Amino acid sequence: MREPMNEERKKQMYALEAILFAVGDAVPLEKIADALDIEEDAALKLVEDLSFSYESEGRGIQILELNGSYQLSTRPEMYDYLIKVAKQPQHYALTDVLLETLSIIAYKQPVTKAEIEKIRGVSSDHAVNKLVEYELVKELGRLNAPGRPLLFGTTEEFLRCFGVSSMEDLPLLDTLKIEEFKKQAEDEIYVDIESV
Amino acid sequence: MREPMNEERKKQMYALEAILFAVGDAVPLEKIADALDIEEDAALKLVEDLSFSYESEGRGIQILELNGSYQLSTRPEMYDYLIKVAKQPQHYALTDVLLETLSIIAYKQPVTKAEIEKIRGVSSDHAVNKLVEYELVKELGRLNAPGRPLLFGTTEEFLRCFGVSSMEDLPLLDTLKIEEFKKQAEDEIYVDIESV
Amino acid sequence: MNMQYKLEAFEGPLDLLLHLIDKNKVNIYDIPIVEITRQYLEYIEGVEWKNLDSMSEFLVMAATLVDIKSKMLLPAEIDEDGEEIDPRRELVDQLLQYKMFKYISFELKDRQVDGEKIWIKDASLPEEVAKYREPVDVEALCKDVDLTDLNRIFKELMRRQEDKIDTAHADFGRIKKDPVSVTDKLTKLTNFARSHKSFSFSKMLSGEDTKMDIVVMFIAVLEMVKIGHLTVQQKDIFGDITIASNLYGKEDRQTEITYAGTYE
Repeated sequence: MREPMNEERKKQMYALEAILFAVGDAVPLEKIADALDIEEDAALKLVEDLSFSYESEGRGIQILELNGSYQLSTRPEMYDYLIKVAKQPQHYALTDVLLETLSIIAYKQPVTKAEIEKIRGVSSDHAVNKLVEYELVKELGRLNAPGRPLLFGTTEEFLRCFGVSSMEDLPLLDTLKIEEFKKQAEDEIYVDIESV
Repeated sequence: MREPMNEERKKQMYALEAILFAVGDAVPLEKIADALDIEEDAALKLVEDLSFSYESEGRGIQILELNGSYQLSTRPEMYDYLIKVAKQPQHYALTDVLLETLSIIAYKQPVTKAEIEKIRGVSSDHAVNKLVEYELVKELGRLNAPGRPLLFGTTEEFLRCFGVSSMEDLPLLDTLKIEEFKKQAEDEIYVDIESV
Repeated sequence: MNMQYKLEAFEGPLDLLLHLIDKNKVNIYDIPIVEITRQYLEYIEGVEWKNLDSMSEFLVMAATLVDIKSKMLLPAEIDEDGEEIDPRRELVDQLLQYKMFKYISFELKDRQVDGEKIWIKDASLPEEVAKYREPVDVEALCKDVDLTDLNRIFKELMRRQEDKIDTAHADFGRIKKDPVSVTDKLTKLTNFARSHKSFSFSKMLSGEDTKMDIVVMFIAVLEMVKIGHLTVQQKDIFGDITIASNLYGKEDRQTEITYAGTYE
């Protein structure tokens, strides 16, 4: 049950709305708390309440969570109305090669081109450059190793494009899934042995 | 009295919200009606209803009307919060250049920029302007000379910060002035001797 | 063997290997290396290579496979734990990892669809907010300096200023700057060269009174030598320079030259 909201909290919640609206970009929770002069956990509670009120009323806007930052966007359900008036936000067609490279960067970040190439078994210069151009991937700095190679990681744009709030939200590749993969392979062996 | 809103109208109203959000700029009523597939007067009614709901709830956003076009914006009451989020952390510091300039103004006031530049040997425009911005220095008027250059002096803020109650409290410095003092003193002695 | 697939169908050697393993329905942990290597080599031999980089990537894998194949024939190596090292192990790990990322990339592809349906907006800070500047905290600004510092700085400045006044030469007036341009000298030289077939450099200098005039005239002579309008000859060191004119008798505009730089 949600507690009834007092005037003060309501005012803060709508101040939060104004902040998210005006900034446009994702706003870190810390900055929200600072602007409203409240603690971060109270700020988080406000974000959740505002988000809940948008959802329960079926509003046209929603709050995205991106790595501990929050951003207003339209709700996906509004897409059909929007394409009639607004210019579609630019989206790039990602080929299999780009998706493969992007997956590696997403899970292995910070990662060098050499590491990506080792996993893919092919040169990945072009793919990485394209992803940087699409702003899905960015340079994170340089590895303290011979040649000081560049390190790459994913951007906020990446999280937004794939509807992911944080890296933990990404599909699998946790250790459990890896185990599952291995087990599958082993099962196949087992079957093979039995079938012999 | 406002009539209770049925589901269909509510959906349209929030689609309108999404449209205004996504377009960003002012949207002509005609375009709104078109996107929602309703008549213009029905669209106007929707705009009014959404606007009314924003206002009555004291929300962070509002609808502005501009020549028959409509646009979302933050409510002016929210500006204080926005300032807190948007403000750039300013780095104020008294650099060596500023201190040099400040010392000249403090000890030579009222002084023109030209005089300051003569002592420092370099253009001091920027430094003087910064000190004025920092409220340590202010314009005192104009010198009655060709070009009527501005005269600068220190402010009360300056006195307060440096713990000086008045300009006489500034320690003497000018070696020339000290010489002058000595000479005066000697003259007096001489007079004294003669008078004996 | 049926070569119905093209190289483009595979993103790289790992992709091709996974395909072969899948097609032969063999276990990834127990790759029949002889057979898979044979098929792999057969495949890359049948491809018409258009891209050298791509070809070398496939060839590196071929070498790896052949290497593993030969190691499989030798007695197994033993690792620190006394276990036999399977020569295929590294390749298997690599294949598994690659397979996993391929799987993830499909997952990502599915998710991408949702992301395309939302709009975000640009910043729209009201002008009053954008223009706002934080007031200066004067006290914090001055907290590290006091009057003594200010005094020291001022004294230092005054001392530096005194040092700058060189009393021994203070009475000399400012040095007058005489603008001397190469273009002027070139014009003079060109006109002279049109009416004189041969002349000496020292003759050219009569009427040039400052050192700068002489230097610039010499530069003008060099400039004209460079473009072939004059030729010079000097018989002895420090002797007079004899100038022969190639412009003698010519009046046309083509002989006019301009010089971009100045020595003013």
